[in-house]
Amino acid sequence: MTRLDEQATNRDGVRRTVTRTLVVLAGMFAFAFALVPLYDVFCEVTGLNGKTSNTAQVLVHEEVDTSRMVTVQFITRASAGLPWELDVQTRQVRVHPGQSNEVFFTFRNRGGDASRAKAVPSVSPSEASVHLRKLTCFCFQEQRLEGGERLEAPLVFQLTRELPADIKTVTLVYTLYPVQPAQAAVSRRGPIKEGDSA
Amino acid sequence: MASHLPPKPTPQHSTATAGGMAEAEHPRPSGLMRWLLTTNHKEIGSLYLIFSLTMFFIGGIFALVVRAELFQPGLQLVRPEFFNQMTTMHGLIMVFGAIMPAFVGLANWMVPLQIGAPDMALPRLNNFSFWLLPVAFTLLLSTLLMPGGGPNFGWTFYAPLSTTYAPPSTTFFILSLHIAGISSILGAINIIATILNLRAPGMRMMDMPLFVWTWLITAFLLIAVMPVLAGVITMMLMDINFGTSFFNAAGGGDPVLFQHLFWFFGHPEVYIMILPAFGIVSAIIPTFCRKRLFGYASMVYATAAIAILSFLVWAHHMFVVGLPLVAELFFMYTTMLIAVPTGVKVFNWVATMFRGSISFEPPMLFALAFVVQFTVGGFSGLMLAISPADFQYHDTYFVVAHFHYVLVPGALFAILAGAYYWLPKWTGHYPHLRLSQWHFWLSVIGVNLTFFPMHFAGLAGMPRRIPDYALQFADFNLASSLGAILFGASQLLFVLVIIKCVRGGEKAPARAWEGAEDLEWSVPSPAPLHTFETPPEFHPHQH
Amino acid sequence: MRTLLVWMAGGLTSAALTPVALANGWNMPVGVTALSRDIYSLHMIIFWICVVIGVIVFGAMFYSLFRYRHSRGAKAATFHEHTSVEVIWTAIPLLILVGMAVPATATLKNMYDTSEADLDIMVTGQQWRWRYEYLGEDVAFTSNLGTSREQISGADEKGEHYLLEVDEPLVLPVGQKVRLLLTSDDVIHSWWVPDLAVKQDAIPGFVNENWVRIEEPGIYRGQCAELCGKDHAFMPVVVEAVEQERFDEWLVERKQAAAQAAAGVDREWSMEELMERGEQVYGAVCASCHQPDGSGNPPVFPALAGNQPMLDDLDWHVDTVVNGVSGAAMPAFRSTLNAVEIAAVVTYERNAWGNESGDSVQPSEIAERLADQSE
Amino acid sequence: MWQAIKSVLAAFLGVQKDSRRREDFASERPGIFIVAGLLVGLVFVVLVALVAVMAAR
Repeated sequence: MTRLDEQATNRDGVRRTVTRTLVVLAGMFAFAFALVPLYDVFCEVTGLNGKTSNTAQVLVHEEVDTSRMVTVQFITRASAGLPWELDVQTRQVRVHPGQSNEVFFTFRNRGGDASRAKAVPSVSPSEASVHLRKLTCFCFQEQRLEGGERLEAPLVFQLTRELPADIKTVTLVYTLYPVQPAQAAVSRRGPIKEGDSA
Repeated sequence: MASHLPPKPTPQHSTATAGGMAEAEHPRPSGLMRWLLTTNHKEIGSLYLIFSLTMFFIGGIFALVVRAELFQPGLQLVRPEFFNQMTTMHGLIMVFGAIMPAFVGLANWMVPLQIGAPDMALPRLNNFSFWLLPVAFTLLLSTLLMPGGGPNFGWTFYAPLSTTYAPPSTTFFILSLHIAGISSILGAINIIATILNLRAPGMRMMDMPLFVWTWLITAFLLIAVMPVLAGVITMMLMDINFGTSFFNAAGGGDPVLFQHLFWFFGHPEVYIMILPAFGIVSAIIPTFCRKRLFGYASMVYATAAIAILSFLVWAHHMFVVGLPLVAELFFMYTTMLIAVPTGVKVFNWVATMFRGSISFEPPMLFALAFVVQFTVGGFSGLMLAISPADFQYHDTYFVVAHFHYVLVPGALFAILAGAYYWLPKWTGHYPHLRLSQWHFWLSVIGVNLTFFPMHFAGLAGMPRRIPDYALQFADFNLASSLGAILFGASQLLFVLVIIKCVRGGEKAPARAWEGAEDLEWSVPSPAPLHTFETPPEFHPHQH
Repeated sequence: MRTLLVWMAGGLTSAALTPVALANGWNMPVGVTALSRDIYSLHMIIFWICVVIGVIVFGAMFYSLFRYRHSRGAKAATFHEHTSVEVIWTAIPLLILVGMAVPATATLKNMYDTSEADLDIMVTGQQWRWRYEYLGEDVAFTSNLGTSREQISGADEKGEHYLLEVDEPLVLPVGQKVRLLLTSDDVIHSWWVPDLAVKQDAIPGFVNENWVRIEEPGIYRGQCAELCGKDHAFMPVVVEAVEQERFDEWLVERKQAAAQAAAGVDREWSMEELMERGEQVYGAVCASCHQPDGSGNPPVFPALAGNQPMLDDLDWHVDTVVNGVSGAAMPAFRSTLNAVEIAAVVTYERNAWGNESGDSVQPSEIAERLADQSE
Repeated sequence: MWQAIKSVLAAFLGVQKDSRRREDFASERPGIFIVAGLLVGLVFVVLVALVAVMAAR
């Protein structure tokens, strides 16, 4: 091999290496963004962060497990910057897994003007969130209330029979957040695809 | 082992220059333009090293502001909001401005010399990736003067403190981190291309010195995780400026997602800052033991194993965010497993010393101190891996002690060891022996006085990142602050050593250290601007 | 070899210091719960494992450094690998780690078992205070830093529990399993009491849980452990553990006190009364951001002194205090302060530091607003 | 492929016969080692995860 040949091999080699690393680089950048939906899916499957499904689920037709009772607590909070109140009519219910239940929540806009808000749910312990199926929930969409308006909205839910036996209390917290016009326009999350809801 | 490898067919060289990448033909500009436009790996290496030393002192001054405020309980010198900017800036500058560029600088200087290449594979890109750094850090430092101050959310910039609740300058912080990240990526590409393509004929992968090996693996880590960091800060930028809600619970996002993404980058980043240090120490210890490195192959494998495991342990930084039990267990187990390859490295270094012929020149002193103190940092790392105990350690000064042990008497000492080891090659003179020894001993005392008491402060219950603390932590903090002043001041000796070494001193021969065997010692000291234009003859035995 | 001797001396000194390190105040507290003792023993086991490994490895290293010195004429051996030795020193640490993982796993499972709690407490982090709600008991209050500004600045002498004292501690019954539900109104905080071995992040929009069963009555102090902004150092956690009967009494007292505080709502308050009460409230909840002199810290915390838009619009002012500002550090005080306090602080802000609006807001007006809200 | 997997497993432990290593590094097909590495890595992750799930019960 002459010196020129070697130079040529080197240059080809360098070009090949650079191309490959650039491909990996682009791949990893895309991967970082892919991690966001992947995380959502992962959370939905495992209940990692205690979020619940964003769309209505179907009641699983199964027998009610009368052998045990689970306490479901409801906590409501309203965040800063919103003259709204969110209250739950029943703070705590005792249910059998498999049984479907209805609980009513009250929204009240105490401000003078119309505004919009959305209730964001969180379940603790997070493992329970995959076993909490919501058939109807005000949390699926944002609410718009005129100044002084009041709204009663139901939550219909079911705890599946697969709920681990060591979970005896499930706490469901709703935090009411204001929806800013800008945020609504460019929100990253449209309705999340619901793969396993049926 | 490597010596038994069948030699590659060695190409014949008919003419002088072989690399073909050096650009000696053009007349070289002089003065400032020479440095601005240089594409020579040695000059760029020097630029990186000088830049990193400058950043080390700036970051050090920030650390001293922090330590001065913590000297006594009570608020004396700075307001809490400025204190938070100081801790944040100290972290960012030391990680991205001092340690990483120092390693890139050493790689620029030494990788071509150690593999017998005439220059880096992509010299012009090399120049560009260096000059991005001063831009990035000027921008980062300028945020301190902006209304609302600079970044004040810690170097881990957890959302939503760094998004919804961040000062207005955060957009500039993101921009500067993007630029620094691009610089790291370009540097990594260049190093990979150089190592894979420009080795001296006859040098196989398993013949490469360990510094080259560890840097190759580090560069792959950089390629893999810097884009993730870029992705995370881009999402932050969008949350702040474009109304998205990646990390904002109000819009359906999740602040914990930020931590997962950040540490998916952040944990490999930790190894980016320590693997090249392993390489440096693995070069120095055999030299001054006059004995080949014990277990070369297992060193390479252990480095690779650490690199791979580093992608599987990220959530051990998040044991108290409320992970499910299974996740806690998974990350606890993988984290404990990392101790195995790390232990192998330490055992190999000790076995290299066993039945060697050991002398204690300044590079060796720093390398030995590295082994001991890095291992201390490793021990506290092992303790932190135990998830239940981490509920007590997390976010306390115990953690601060741990990662400073790994990074200061660890990574930084390895960089200093490397500097003392290669200074004769860079300048042609040995560093002043007495001054070097003073520098070493004062640094060792200072660093341990600074960081050892932090273990106790953390265990006793002192959280990190606080400008004021309860009275029972006062003694520990007093000791730490005194140690920090000693350590900071003794680094001025290092500058003195370098200046003296550049200007004169005992002349060094090509093989400056008796037991040194890698290729860089076959070129004259100081190394001429252009080396290995004819590929050297490589005898596979040399590391 | 003088260098070496110094090394050895250093090693010996640190070894000699180890027992000191185990003395009180230098080590992790043993704590007052079964879990905190388990965690403490895990901590000590792994610590001693590290010490033993360290003694062996550093012993071998310093022996080599001493025995095989070049200056003593040592000749280097030529070996550079030894498969069986390498296998052994890979396998032994692996076994130690497996041995360590077993008790750690058991403790962790125990920590995660929050079932069958006797009492549920909702803990909410706010910049920079903690809010506690006793679920099902109708008792809720905010716990602020109790240390005075003068102590922090050095004008006053620092007290024994400097920075670890609050105006109202979390009171818990001993012997009961208390479940803590943690969340945050703004940024991430972390609720930590070393003696209880509970540290858990409070994350906005999400709920975490942890539990504690305290065995001994006493006062246990801790701090926020996650950087949460400027006053991260100034939001301590204080837990007062009392016997069950005392706890029941306390609950009753607490409810009475809340009723009393709300009692003044109906009467007319004079300007002086409002200003006096307002100054107290301002000092406790507002001054850390808006500064005692109302100068604020723009752009994050606006100045209140001379803030013309605020002075021009009373309704907006009240609304901001009651409902807070979304996505900013200003929390909603509707659930933290009662009507008297809100009326007083708004009045104070409109008439202090050279603000001369002359407006005063009566508690009854605020009460109307709030009642409307929570009827 | 089986050979490659065995070599990767040996690399995980950091111990390998000289002769075997010489053969591996003489191999002209690095791709197979990368695939084997990914495969063994995946198995490793699943294994640790399984242990964690079992332990959590």
